[in-house]
Order: sequence, then structure tokens, then C-alpha cells
Amino acid sequence: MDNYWQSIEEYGKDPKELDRKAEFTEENHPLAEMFDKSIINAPASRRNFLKMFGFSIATATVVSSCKNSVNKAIPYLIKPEEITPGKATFYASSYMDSSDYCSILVKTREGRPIKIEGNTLSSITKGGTSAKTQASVLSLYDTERLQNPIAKGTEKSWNEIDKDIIKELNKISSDKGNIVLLTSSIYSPSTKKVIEQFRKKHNSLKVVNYDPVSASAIILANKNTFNKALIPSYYFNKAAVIVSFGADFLGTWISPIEFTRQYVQNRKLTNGEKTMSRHIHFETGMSLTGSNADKRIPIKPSDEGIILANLYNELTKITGAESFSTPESPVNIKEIANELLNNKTKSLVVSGSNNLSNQILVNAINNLLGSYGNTIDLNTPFLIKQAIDSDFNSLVQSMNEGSIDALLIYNANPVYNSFISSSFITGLEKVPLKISFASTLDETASLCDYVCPDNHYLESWNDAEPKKGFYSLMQPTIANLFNTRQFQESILTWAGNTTKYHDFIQSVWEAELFPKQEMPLFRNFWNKSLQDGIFEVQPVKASQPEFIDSFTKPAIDKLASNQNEAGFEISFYEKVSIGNGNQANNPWLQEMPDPISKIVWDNYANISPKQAKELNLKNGDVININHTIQLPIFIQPGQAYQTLSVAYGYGRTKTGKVGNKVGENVFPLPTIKEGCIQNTLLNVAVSAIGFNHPLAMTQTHHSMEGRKIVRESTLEKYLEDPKSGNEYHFEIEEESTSLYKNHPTEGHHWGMVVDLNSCIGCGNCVIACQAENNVPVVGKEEAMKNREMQWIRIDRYYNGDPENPETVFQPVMCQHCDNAPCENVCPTAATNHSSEGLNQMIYNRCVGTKYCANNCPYKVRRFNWFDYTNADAIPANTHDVAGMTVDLKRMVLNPDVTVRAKGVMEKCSMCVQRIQEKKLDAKIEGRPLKDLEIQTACMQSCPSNAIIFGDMNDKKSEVSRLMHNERNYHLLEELHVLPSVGYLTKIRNKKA
Amino acid sequence: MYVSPIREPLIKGEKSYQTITDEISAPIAGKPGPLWYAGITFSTLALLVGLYAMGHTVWNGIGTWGANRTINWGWGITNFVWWVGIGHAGTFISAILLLFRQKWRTSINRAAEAMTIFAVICAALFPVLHLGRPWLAFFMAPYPSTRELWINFNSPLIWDVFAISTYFTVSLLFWYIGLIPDLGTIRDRVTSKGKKAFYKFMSFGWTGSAKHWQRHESISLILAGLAAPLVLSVHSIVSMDFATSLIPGWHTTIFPPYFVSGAIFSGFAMVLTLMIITRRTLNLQQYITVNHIESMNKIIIATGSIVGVAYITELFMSWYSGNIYEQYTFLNRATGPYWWAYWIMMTCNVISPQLLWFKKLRRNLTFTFILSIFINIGMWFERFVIVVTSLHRDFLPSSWSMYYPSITEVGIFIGTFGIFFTLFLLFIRFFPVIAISEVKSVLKSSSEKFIKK
Amino acid sequence: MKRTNNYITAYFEDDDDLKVGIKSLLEKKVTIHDVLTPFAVHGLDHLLNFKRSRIPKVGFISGMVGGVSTLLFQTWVFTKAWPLNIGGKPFFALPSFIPVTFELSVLIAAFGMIAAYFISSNIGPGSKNVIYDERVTDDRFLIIIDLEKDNSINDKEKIKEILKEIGAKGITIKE
Amino acid sequence: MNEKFKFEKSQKITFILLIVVGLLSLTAGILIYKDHPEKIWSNILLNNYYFLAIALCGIFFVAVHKIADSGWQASLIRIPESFASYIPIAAILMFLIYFGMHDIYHWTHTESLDHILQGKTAYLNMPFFFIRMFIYFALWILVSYGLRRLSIKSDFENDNKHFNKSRTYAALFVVLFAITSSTMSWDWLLSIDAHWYSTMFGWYIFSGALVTSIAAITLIILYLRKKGYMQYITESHLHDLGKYLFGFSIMWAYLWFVQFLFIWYANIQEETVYFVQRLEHFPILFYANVIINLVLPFFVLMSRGSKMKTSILATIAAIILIGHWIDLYLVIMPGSVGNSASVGFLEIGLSIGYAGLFLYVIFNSLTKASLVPVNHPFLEESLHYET
Repeated sequence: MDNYWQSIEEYGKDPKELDRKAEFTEENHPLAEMFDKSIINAPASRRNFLKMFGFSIATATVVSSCKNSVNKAIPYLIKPEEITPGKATFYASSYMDSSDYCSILVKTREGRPIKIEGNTLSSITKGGTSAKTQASVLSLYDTERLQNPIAKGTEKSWNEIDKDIIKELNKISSDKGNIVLLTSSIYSPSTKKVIEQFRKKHNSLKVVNYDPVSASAIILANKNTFNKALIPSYYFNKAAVIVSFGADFLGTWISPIEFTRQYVQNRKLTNGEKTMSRHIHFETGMSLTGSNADKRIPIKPSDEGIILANLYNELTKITGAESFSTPESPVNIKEIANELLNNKTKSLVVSGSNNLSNQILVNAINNLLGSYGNTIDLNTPFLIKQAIDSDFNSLVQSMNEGSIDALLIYNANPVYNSFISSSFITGLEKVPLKISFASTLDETASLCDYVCPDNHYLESWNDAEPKKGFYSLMQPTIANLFNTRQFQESILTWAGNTTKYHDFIQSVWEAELFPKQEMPLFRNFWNKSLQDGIFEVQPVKASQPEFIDSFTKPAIDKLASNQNEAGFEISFYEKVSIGNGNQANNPWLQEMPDPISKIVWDNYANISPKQAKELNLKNGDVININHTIQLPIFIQPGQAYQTLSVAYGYGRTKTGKVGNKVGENVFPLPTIKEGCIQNTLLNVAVSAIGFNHPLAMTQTHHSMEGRKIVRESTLEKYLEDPKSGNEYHFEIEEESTSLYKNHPTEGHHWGMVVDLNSCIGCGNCVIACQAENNVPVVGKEEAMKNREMQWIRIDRYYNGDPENPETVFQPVMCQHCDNAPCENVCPTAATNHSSEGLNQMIYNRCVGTKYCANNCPYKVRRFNWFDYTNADAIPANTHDVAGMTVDLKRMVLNPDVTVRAKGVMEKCSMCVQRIQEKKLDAKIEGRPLKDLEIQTACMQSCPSNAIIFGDMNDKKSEVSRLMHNERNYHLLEELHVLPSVGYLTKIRNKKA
Repeated sequence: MYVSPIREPLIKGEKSYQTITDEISAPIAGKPGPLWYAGITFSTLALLVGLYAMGHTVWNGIGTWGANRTINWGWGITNFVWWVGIGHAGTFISAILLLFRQKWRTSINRAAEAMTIFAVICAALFPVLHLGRPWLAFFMAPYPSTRELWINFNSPLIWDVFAISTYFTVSLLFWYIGLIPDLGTIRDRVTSKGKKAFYKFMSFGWTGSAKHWQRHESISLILAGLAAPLVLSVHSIVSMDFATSLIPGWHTTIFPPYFVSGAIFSGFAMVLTLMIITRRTLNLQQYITVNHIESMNKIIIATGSIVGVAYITELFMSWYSGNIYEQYTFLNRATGPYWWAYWIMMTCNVISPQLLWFKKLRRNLTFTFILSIFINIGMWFERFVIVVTSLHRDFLPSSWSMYYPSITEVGIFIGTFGIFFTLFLLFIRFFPVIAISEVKSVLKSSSEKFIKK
Repeated sequence: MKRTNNYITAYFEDDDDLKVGIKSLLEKKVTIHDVLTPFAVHGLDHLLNFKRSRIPKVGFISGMVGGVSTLLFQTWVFTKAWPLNIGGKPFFALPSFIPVTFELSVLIAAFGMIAAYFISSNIGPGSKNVIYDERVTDDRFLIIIDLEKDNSINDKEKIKEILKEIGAKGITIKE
Repeated sequence: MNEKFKFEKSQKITFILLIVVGLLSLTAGILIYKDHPEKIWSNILLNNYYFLAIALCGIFFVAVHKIADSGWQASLIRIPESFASYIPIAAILMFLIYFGMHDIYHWTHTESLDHILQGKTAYLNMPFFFIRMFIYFALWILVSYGLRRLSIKSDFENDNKHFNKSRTYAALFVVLFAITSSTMSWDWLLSIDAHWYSTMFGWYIFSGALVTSIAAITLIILYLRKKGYMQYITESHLHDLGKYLFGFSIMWAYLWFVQFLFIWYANIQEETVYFVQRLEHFPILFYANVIINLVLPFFVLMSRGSKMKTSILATIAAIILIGHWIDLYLVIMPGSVGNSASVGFLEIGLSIGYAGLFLYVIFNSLTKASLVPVNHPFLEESLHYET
């Protein structure tokens, strides 16, 4: 890896041309305090001489004590207008990775994107992010990215490749050949227009949508029952009762960030709310959403339809509508039916199944409940998933028949993630022209003739309409790192259109969106939209559509005939971290502990404890599934008996050093039914092969052992007494004694409150923190030794019956104790207390006795066991499994945070760099700090607003208010370590 | 000095002052046997293994050990405490037994003290090696740095630095002060020029003047008086590395006296192991008699029982406390994943020494030898139990984990044995193993020859 | 006390004989310059009327100096030089200061005493004291009588006589 | 060598007078503190424990030296041996506590225990408490009387068989006391602050008792010497007793300090509560405790001369006796009486009474046998002892 552009400005400019006048002009530059003008301009007096002398000696000391010389630092000779060294610049943009969407702000430093934050202006994501969004900035610096276009295995220039492709395309068109664009669902209005441009030239172009994990059944069901092939909007915030059948809407289902915000809105109790939604969840494996439910019912995948049918019947019994004969339900749904009906128009039933009959029944049930027009909105559909699985099926058929002449593959990797991967490959061989736009040489691209690498989204212009009427823009935050070109520009070029895509988008927006608003000048509209990142038109009001009920009976009948499937059943799911595997080469995501299993760097077959006992299996024992695939098992409490769940997204072979050969690929396993991939596999044969594949878990003990760690109560009890479940806190407060007084804090006293009722355990904060604080990646081997480095972790505990336990999540970071046990024992005083109540680490003073970590009751301290960051002076000892120390990936490092060397302890600093930054801002502006102005990375990223940071000395701050909430307690408060972090008790909406 | 006739003689055989000199300095004057050569070869090999493992650790990082985010100390600190513990017998024998006027100490104090010093050297390696950045260990010294930052006097590790270095220095001085007259004896007996020059230098110009002897006696007594609380303080302070913390199983007030008695217990076990071999190979049976062995065994049973009482006190108090963390920790020790370590400790340290209530076994060399090795093992496991099982399941179950030692750690442990035995073998080759002058001073009161008269 | 070059040496082969011999020498007013023994003969210091050694006093004083200055130093570091909030403990954390204070008291006391011992006895690395008889460190108890310093008896032959009388062996006169 | 002690009339009258002082202040106390029975009972407990511990540690002194084959103390062994005769009296006095259990021990209020104390009821309950008490006393009396009987027997038969047999008794007592010294302090003292616990507690209390007992032995010997008895006790013996006082005072201070240090250091509220109360409400006694029991003996007894000088040794031994009374006061009173506890006529008077009783019993017992164990195998060593 030789030279990379350190910034946009460097790119393409000859250093000789650069003028040196404008260096360091910014008045409020943080370093300005050091270069006090009075010193620089002052005449040489003895005092000034001594000052400068002292400064140069100090500098010399600092420089000479730095063991690694910095030899690549190139200063700005001309300071770009919008860049101030040492100051971050934020750009509004959109994160789009196939069907994942998030409106974001990109934080750049000196021209490098280093962090993704949520955009609060978006009414879809409302400032929330997901782990995949947070981690996507690292994918920008992926060393596997193609650096040049490739034609038949060799790198070519764009001109050459364009010439060849245009020639071949033209030939196909003139021969009336078939051109197909295989793409993940496109919800960018401009891209659609670009494709139209292309179609003008090549009439035969057919677009086939392909989503590896599709929502076909929902779309088809709505087509059947409402004659509208779409995914409706769901309003979880309007639902008093939510019944979900395997829809992991907080984790992976359709629009999880949005749904999380909605869901949590109805579950917060911090502002005197008296109600909470009730959430009932049926599912096979333990999902993030299921683990948050008030009532969770493990079921076999094949039972879902039967239960739905019974629920339908139960509802009809009450409402008096027609009911149909069904097999008996394995679970009692009478009560659930009553609860739903008692909250008619305020209830919502969703299903994550991709089974058409199931989805039709869900629609029928929602119809009975009056959900349409209230909690479900067909007028504002989602556009992020449009694929119907059968379309891809027919494409593969045509390919195999030899009737496709050109295949353009954009944002799709069917060789890896399709259920008919092998016939796709044979079909592909029969396609004469195969063009891929993949940015890496992935499984599919490597089989294509031409690879025209697309930009990373942080290098691209684009727009998006994830939901009808909700537009957002994507803008580049860095110049192209490599010789890549946006897909849209390639298509435009091949269509003979020379417009730049940026201009193209502008013209689309001017024509289509500009009229939908009131600003008189397009320029202003465009700038405003670009600045905000979004543009939203007033949505059409939700209405009660007409329900076509003729599909209900056939659906129930079909279910009845599907009966009697015996044996194991597998349910396939997406992980919150890896999803469909697109970002499998992202080490942050690979090392993110799964919210439920807390496993990193693997997929596995979840199995119920009872089943494991019967089969005499322990964690990591490898089983053979249908003699086609071998997977280690993981004993997952709450997994339905006689089922397995396995995650998609693993077992990649051509994603790169990090993601290759992690886990097994299960995309080829499911089958298609009624045009929809089932995401389940019934009647599975399972056998142990007597081999153990150890799994790396960051948490290996799952019970609280009766300790008052996560305190909880029920809504009923809480309404009676807000202190319920938290009595111990008041007991401890009363008995609090100390042999010495606390040191007073000067000015601020930083603190944090985590609302355990809001926290859904998604783990997003873990990645946000990792990105913000340069937390190293350690790899599976180290993780297996319990040496993960993340500064914040989500503890997950089970309670009750292992076959269906209650789950609690608790984010734990450094508690910044005022009587910190870690500080006492450090021999070198490398960890001590700041005057603002922070427990601070002085990395260069740390010798690594690790006593602080031993004495930390929360075990939040992390140690650099090896040279993970290539920051120590000893050569040839770097321990870098994920290539995080190569120059390219180092561009993601936050320059405000020290990169820690081997042998040094580290831990959560409460983002002290952010605190200092905002304090400086306030100081420069001559005003006091505003409450909530400082946002730690975890707080900023949290989609459920569960984390609040602030000044406890400010009596009016939110954090002070919550600290005095009756639900507030401190973790392990009986130890009298006086933590600065508070937790609010978890309240469940259940009968005691 | 009158000695009661019922006391057993401490020196057997017909000894005169000259025979004492001759017999004790024989190994220095003569050529070592093949056993010695075999021993030094083995121990040097072990030492080299250790050096390699240490280099590996410093180069690649402490990650080469088995510790993790929950159990940040493993074998390293276990070995440290174990070696320091072993290094307690010598000074205990010389100092406390001197204060209590136990004459039987004269035959074993020299070797025991040497053992103390070597054990402390082995021990002191670990606190440095277990650092993340051992080359910065000097940060723990209170020197005026440009950062104007001193050290944290609140930290038990700082107390440790001072305690171990003081202990080492004072033990070394005490040992050497005692050695000076005997080195004089050797100086006056060796014939080769090189040896003569060596011992001349080492004996610091000792003449045997009555005035010097008076000062020698005086300083020995006062140093003993200082060393006695020092012995107690060192292992007390080592115990503070644990007891000042919050960790259940560590934070317990009984630790200092319990650690001290445990240290003396293990130290005596090691002295027994070594002395039983040494007396045989160097033909010192008449100086280190079965009576000596029995006396040491009595100390073993006393300290072992104190340790046993401490175990039971801890166990009872953990229940009595009503503190769920304490209760769980002790339950986990006995029944958790490391139950075997706990029961090895219990068997070796509490149950097996009870056999010493039988006089026959107390005086049986083979039995004593085996038992002493048992105790060494048991005391190692005691430290392992304290360090690892307390940490591996502390307050938040989410962070519980397991500890498995790495091959590097094992290598370093083997290396410390190499260092210990190399030094010990060199010591018995070049220094008088028994305090010649002190034995002479008790000859008339405690030798077979004179008692019979 | 330095010895002149004019002296007599004689030895005994038993400590009890030595004691008897010394007693009679002293009775006969012979000033004994020095007695060299292979081990610390009990009661010899009383016999020779040695003053109590001042080494314990040196030890006490140096120990106190060490202890007090260590305590003061720690206090200065934590309350004046750079008061750090460490775990919420008071700056003047007296209980924490005790261990180091104790250790350094002992260490400095030991150093003080040993320095006093070495200096007062003129022993130490590189010391070149005269070895009168190599068997003094083995089994001989040697008496040295300085002839010049002794004012009461100047007759070396008489001293020789006395020595013979009390059973001393190897009487040698050095001039 | 046979030396008989004569319990003089004047001594008897003095001791009885002391007992009367005690009884009077007890009566006055009962009348004045009608509403505060805990004050009366706590004082009784304090003195019960204080003098019982002196007696037990006296026997422990005998037993340890016996099994260690120690020679120097053979000539003075009759003094601590005589302490055995106080143990049955102490037993009777201790059983009186039965009537004051509710006033001293919070855990006896079984109707109002919190969950932590409920968890302790398996150990802290009245029947088991008294069963344990009975077992302790039964064993102590059995073994200590056995030791004394064998020792006296050997005066009449010049044979080492009694001595050898008494070694077994001594070993038995050491083992017994190793366990009961802790359990008795848990039962009678630690359970006053029923929530609080410290693993060190038993050893810390034991070390204090040992110093007290050695001070008592020293004082009695010095008194007898003054009266013309035991002239064979030389400076060397006194030096050794002084060294014991010095050494065990440091030992006590060490145990006291580390217990305080760890609790101070960790600052866990369930532990600090004990010291917070004592520091806040009894600061003078708290610091006096350390000064009297550590600083004074340390500096006074450090020099060799002061350990040999009768007047200094007697003064410091007397001060140590008071010092450890304060120590015990601080252990008991804040927990049982509360913050209002103070040292008044009752505290002082009752202790004087107990002292009178103790001395009467001991002196009476000393008349029963020679002050010199004439046939002790190490007697000669002891008589020729010099440092």
C-alpha cells in the first residue's frame, strides 16, 4: 500500500502550485491558544525568549519521546475553505446498502470521513443509526476494493473498457438480444431515470429486482388482498398491542431504525407516562425483537400459519365474521385475541414470514382489527424492498435457456446469496456479456467479463426515496480513493449521455421535486436539501382501503394441508451485525457481539437447551444438516424445541481477508414456494459428527445469579409505586456511609443515565464507540480468550425457564465512579479522577499492571494484550488479524483519540474529546454549555434514545432529572464506589 | 549456659571446633561430584527455557500469557506470591528464631537465608514481567520526572515495590553479615591463589576481633529485630495486593496474618525439601539432624494449622456475612469449575500436615520429604485459588470467564526453578552451607559430645 | 585503636581456657590489645569490659529519620506537589502512607547500622586487615598484647612468662 | 526451692473491698440506669470477657511454651497456671448474660430481623449460642485444670511422665483455643454489631487479649517479687516478658491497623459503618486506644534498659491493661449501648470489682501449690537463664 490521498484537496493537485499564504487563518483554531499572537509578534525579550525556549524544549521532548516518527504528515499549503485542521466537518448524506437505508451525517476530519452519525432531521430514522450504518465508514477503506476497472481479468482504463462495452452492448441491441439489469431494489428516483436513459438506447433492457432476503410475501399478499403490490408503512408508536410473528422489526425487518424509534416511543416512562404498549412475540429463534417482548412464545416455523389461522378464527368468533376450520393451535391464543380486540384500531399484527398464506392471514387479521388506516398505512409504502423472488427464478431459467445476452449486475451477489446459486452459475456461463458493478471482486463479479467498480457510497452522489414521499440525498465526502466510477455514471456513459450524475440528479429534482415545495429558487431548494440531507413531502393520509377477503379461506386451507411436518425445522434469519453478508469484510461488524448469543466471528445453528441435552451436544459441537452443511451448534435459551435457527450472511468466499471463510453459507438451503423464498427448511435431518468448533463468546454466563444487577418491575406495580423493583436503591442510599468526604467537582460533574426500558440491546452503540474511539479489532482467537476490546458492552441476562426465558439488556461502560477502586490501586497514578468527575486514563503513564482491571467491579477495563495497533516501538510483533493497521484503514482513525500501544490499559472515557470540543465551542462563543449539547458516541447513535449524558451539577439538566427519577439506581451500588452512571429500572407490561 | 538434659543434642558425633570447620568447608575445598554437575546442567537448561519465554513475553506482549479481561492476573502473580512465600522461611528462621533463642536454627539458617534470597529474586521477576510495558517499570519508582508526577502511594503495588526491595536488601545484608566470619574461615583455608583472592575480597577483611564480634552480635540481633516485623510486613503487604481490592475472595481482613503464616508454612516446606537433599549429598547428617527436621515439622504443623483455621474462618465468614458475592465466591471455590484447585489446596495444606501430630512421622525423613513437596504444591494452589477463582467469577456474571495458562507462562515458571536451583547449586559450591561460627558457638551447649560429659 | 608494631601474640585452643586466661591476665594488669576468636565467645565482652555497642542507637536514629522523612515526603507529594483525586481518597491518606513509611524506616535503619558497623570495625569490601593466624577462624583463640601502648608492663619477657603460666600456646613476639 | 505463697489477710481485705466497690457501683447503676438495662449488661459482658480472656490467654501462655520446649519461663509458670481457677467463675458470670441477651444482642429480637440477619439465624440463635458457650467452658475447664493438676502433681513425684502427659494437654489446649478464641469472639463480641463482619476479628481480639494477659502476668510477678517472693526471677526473665509485651503490642497494632486499613481503603459501606460510628462518636477513645496500646509500649519498651527496669515495666503493664480495656469497650459499647455510651462510675467501679474478684481467686489459687515447679525439667535452665 503506497500513497493514498490524505484529502480531496491533495488529489490531483501539484504541490508546487500550492500557495502558502492561507495557512492557519482560522481565528477559533484550538491550537491558536498555544500560538498566542502576543508571543509570536512580540519583540524578543528575555521573558519571551524563555517562553519560546521552554516551548521548544517541551516540543523537543515530546517529539523525541515519540518513538514512531511521523513521516507522512503533509500540511495544508492552501487551506480549503471548508476545512479547518483539528475541526470536524459534517456532511448530510444517506447510507444505502441494498435495502438498508439511513439518513446520516458524515463526520470528516481533514477531508477523511471518520464517523457516521444519525441525521435528526429525517422523519424516518430520526437521528438513529444501526450497527451496519455505523460500521459502513470502515468499508470505505476496505483494502479489498477494486482500484481499477477490470476487463476479462486485467485492469483497464475506463476509456478502453467503455469502448469495449459500448461496442458489445450495441451489437446485442442491434441483434435484438436481451439485456437484463439484475439489481437490488432501486429506490433512487434519479437512478431509475438513469436506467430509463439506458433503456432508450437499449430497448430490450429488463430490470430484475433481486433482494437476498426479500419481502415478496408481503408485497404479494397486499397485491392479493388490496390489489396493491407494496410494503405498507407500519406505525408501532400508534399500536397499544403489538403481536409479531417472527418479524424482527427492531433488528432486521424492513426498516428497523425507524421501527425502533416508533416502538420505544410507546415504552418510555421517563416523563410521567402511564401507559406502555404491550408486545407479544411468536418466533422460532430468539431474536432481538423477541427478547424485548413482554410475552414471547417460541414456536416451530410450520406452526406459524396454524396459529395465525386460529387467531383469525378466534377474532371472528368475537367479531362475528366467518370462520374456517383449522387444525388445532399449539398455543392458546384466546387471551391474545381478546387483548387485540380490546385495542381495536390500536393494535398491530406483523409477520416476518415470507410465506404468502401467512401474510394473507396477517392482512385478514389486521383488517378485522381495523389496523389499516391506523397502525398500517398503505398510502405511504416502503420502496426499499421491491423484489419478488420468482422474478429471479425466471431470470435464472432464461439464462440457462440461453436467452439472455447481456447481464448487468448491480448491487447483487447471487452467486453467493441466492437459493439457486449453482444454476445461476451455470446460467451465467451461457450469458455472453456479463458486467458487474461490484466494488470488490466478489463471488459474482469474479465470474463476470467486466467489472466496473462502483464508488463507495461515501464517494458518491445519489438520491433515495426509501418511503414514498420521503426523499434524501447522498453526497460524496471524499474524492474517489481509487479509479472507480459510480454505477449511474457508467450507465449514463453507455447510454451515450455525457451529463455528470450530480447534474443529472439536480435536473431530476428540479423537474420532479422542486414543484412539490414552496421555495422560489431551485438553487436554494437544492442547497437546503443537500444541507439537510432530506426532503419530505406531506404524506398522503392513511386511509382504510377495501379488503378483498376471498384469499383468506384458500390460505387457511393451504395451511391445513401443510400439516404433519415432523422432525427438525430450520429458520433462517439475518444477524443485526452481518445482515445479508454485504459487509462481511467489515471487521467491526464481524467482531460485534451478536445481541442475543454474544458470539463474534461466526454463524452457528441455535438449538434449544432441552434438545441439546437430548442429543448430548455442547456448544460448538458440529452437526451435519441434511448431509449438505456442517455447522457448530449453540445452545440458545428460548429457541423453540425441535428447531434450529441459522444466520444468513456468513461463509463468504470472495469478500476479502476478514470475511472469507467465517461461518457457513446457508443461502442455498431454503426453498421457494408461491414465488417466495421461505427462509425455513422443514423436515431436516441432523446428526452430530463428533467434532467441536469452538465459538467465541463475549459473555459466557447468562444468569444474574439472583443479584440486583438489572432491576425490573411490571407496569402494574410501577403505576402503584414508581419505586417498585428499585427498593434496594433506597435501602442503600439510606445506609450510605463513608470514611471520607467526596472531593467536590469543579463546575461540571459528568454523568450518564441508561434507561433499561428503552434499551433494546441492538449493540449499535458498541460500533459507534469503536469507530469514535479507535478501538482495535482483535479477531476470533483473542475474542475466544475473552480479550475483546470494545469499550461499551451490552450485558444480556436470561431469567426463568431456559426454554423460554425473559431477557434483559444492560449496556455497561466505565461507570466513572467517584470512589473509583481502579484509581486507588494504580501504582503510577495513570488512572485518576478529573475535576469534572471523569475517571481518566493517562495512556503514556500506564505500565500495564492490570490491577485496575482486576479491581474494577464492572470489568469494563480493556487491555492491549498485544500490539493490536502497530503503535509500539518493537518491530514484528503486530497482532492485526483484520488488517486494521494498514495505511488505508488507518484513515478511519479519529485523530482526537490516542491510538493505544501494546501493554496499555484503556476504557470508556465518556468521549472526553467530545466534551472538550463542545466546551471549547461554548467558550469561543462565550456562552454556557447547553444541556444535551455534548453527545457521547453511544448516546448519539442510540436509535432508542436510551442513553442520556450530561452535567449532574446542572440541576436542570436531563441527566440530573433522570438521576432523581424513582427508577434510577446504580449498578453494584452496595459497594459504595459512587458511579456516575445511573440505570433506570426495566418495566415489563405483563401481569405479575 | 545450662541446658536441660532432656533436650536432644543438636550436633551429633564427636565434634571439635576443627572438625566443624573441616566438615562444613569440605564441599568448597573439594571437587564437586557428578550429581552436582548433573544438577547444574538441568537447572541451567531450565533457566534458558525461562529466558526464552521471558524474551517472548516482553517482545510480543503479555498476550502470550493466558490472562484476559476478567482474570488479569494468572500464573504470573500466583508464582510471584508463591516464590515470595518461600522466601519467608530464611529470614523467619534467622530473625524470629534468633529472637526466641532457638538454637536449632544455627544449622539451617544459612542455607535457608540463601534460599530466601534466591526465592525473592525469582519472585521479583514476575511483577516486572507481568507488566504490559516492563521497560517502563521504573515509572513505579519515586523519581523527580519532567512530568512532575510522582507515584501513587495509595497503591498496594507501590507498597509492594518498597516492601520487596527492602526485604530483599535487608535479607541480603543480614545474610551477608552472617557470612562474613565464615568467609574469613574459608579464606584462611583455601590454598589456590585465585580462590584466596576471591574469599579475601568477599570476607571484607574479617579478623575475628572480640570488638568486631561484639558489634557483629549486636547488629545481628538488631537486624533480626528489624527483620522480624519485616518478614511479617512483606507478606502482609503482598496480601494487600488482594485485600485492599473490592473483589470477593480478595477483600478480606484476615489476609495479612494468614498470608504470613502461609508463607512461613511454604517456606519451611521448601527448606525441608532442600535440606533433606543437601544434608545427604554434602554429608551433613550430624549437623542437620532428625531433631532439626522435627523442629521444622513442628513449625509446619503450627503454621499449617493457622492457615487451616484461616481457611475455615474465611469460609464461615463468607456465609456469616450475608453478602451474596462473598457467599457465591466461596461456594464457587469449592464447587465451581476450579473445584479441583480448591481441594488440592485443602488436602495438601490442611489435611496432610495433620499427620505430623504423630511423632513417628515427624521424624521420618522420607515422609517429611514427600509431605514438603505436597505442601509446596498445595501452597501454589492456594495462591492460584485466590488469584484465579476469585477473579473468574466476581460481581457481574456477564464478565465471568475462565483462565487457562499458556505454554509461555509455564516456560517462565520452569525458568524460575532454573534460576533458583542454579543459584542454590552455586551457593553450596562456593559458600559454607552451615553457619560455621554459629555452630561452634553452640557446640558446648548442644553437641552430643559435650552433653554426654 | 591502632596497634603498634611491637606486640606479642599467643593462643588458646578452647574458649573456656581463653576466658580463664584473660581473667588472670587482667588480674595481673596486663592490657590486652585484642582477642581474636573463631566465634562469638559468650561473655567475652563483659570480661574485656567493652562498652555496650552503640549500633542499636544508630539503628534507632536512622530508622526514625527514614520513617519521618518518608512520611513527610509522601505527605508533600499528595498535598503540595500535585494533589490528585485518586479514588476519592483524601489527599492526606495517612493509612496508605504507613506501609511505605515502615519499609523505609527499616531499610534506612539497616543501612545506617551496617554503615556504622563497617566503618567502626574497618571492615568492608577491599578492607586490608592483618591476619595474625589463619587458624583464628578455625579453632584458635588468639590474644594480642601491644607492647608499646602498654604502660603498666614494659617487660615483654614478663608478659611471656605470664602467658606461659596461664597455659597459652604459640607465644610469639613481633618487633 | 519450694516456695509457698501466703495469702495475707490485708490482701484479702483489699480484694474484698474492691469487690464491694464493684457491687456498689453495680447496684447504683441498676438504680440509675433503670431504663437502660443494656448499659448494665454491656458492662457485665465487657468485664466477663476481659477477665476471662486474661485467664484463657494465661493458660495459652503455659500451653504454648510447653509444646515449644521453652526453658526460660519454667520458673514463673505457676502464675499463669493459677489463672485456670478463674475460668469456672467466669463461666458462671458469663451464663448470667442469659438474662441480658435482648439488651445486648440485636439478633435475639427474632421478630424484627431484616433479611441479612434472618440469613444468620442458623448460627445466631439463643439455644445454639448457649450450647456453644457450654461447650467452650466445659472444654476449657477440663483441659486447663488437667494442665494445672499435672503440673502440681509433678512437684511430688520427680518423674517426667507428668510433664510429658501435660504436653498432650498443652497441644490439646492450643488446638482448642485456636478455634474457640475466634468463635468466642464472634459469638460474644462480633454478633453485637450483627450486620458487620470481618474475618480478622477473632485474631485481632485474641492478640489484644494475649497482650492483656501478659501484662497481668508481669504485674503479678512484679508484685510478688516486691513482696519478697520469686527472687529467682531475674532481669533476664523480666526482659523477656518486656519483649513479649513489646512484641505482642506491635502484633495487636498490626492486626488492628490492617483491619482498619482494608476497610478504610475499600470504603464499602457495609464495612465502614463500624468505624464510622466509632470515629464519629468516640473519637477520643478511638485515638487513645492506638496511642496507649501501640505508641506508648513501642517507644517505652524499645530500649533494653526499660524492659529490665521494674518500675517502668510495671507502669507500662498497668497502662496496657487499661488500654485494652478501652479497646474492648470500643468493640462492645457502640454496638450494644449506642452512641450515648460513656465511661462513668459504673464502668470504672464494676471493673474494679471484677479485678478484685479475679485477684482474689488467683491469689487464693497460688496458695495451693509451690510458686516454683520444683521438678520441672527445664527449671534449671530457667534459673540459669540470662539474655
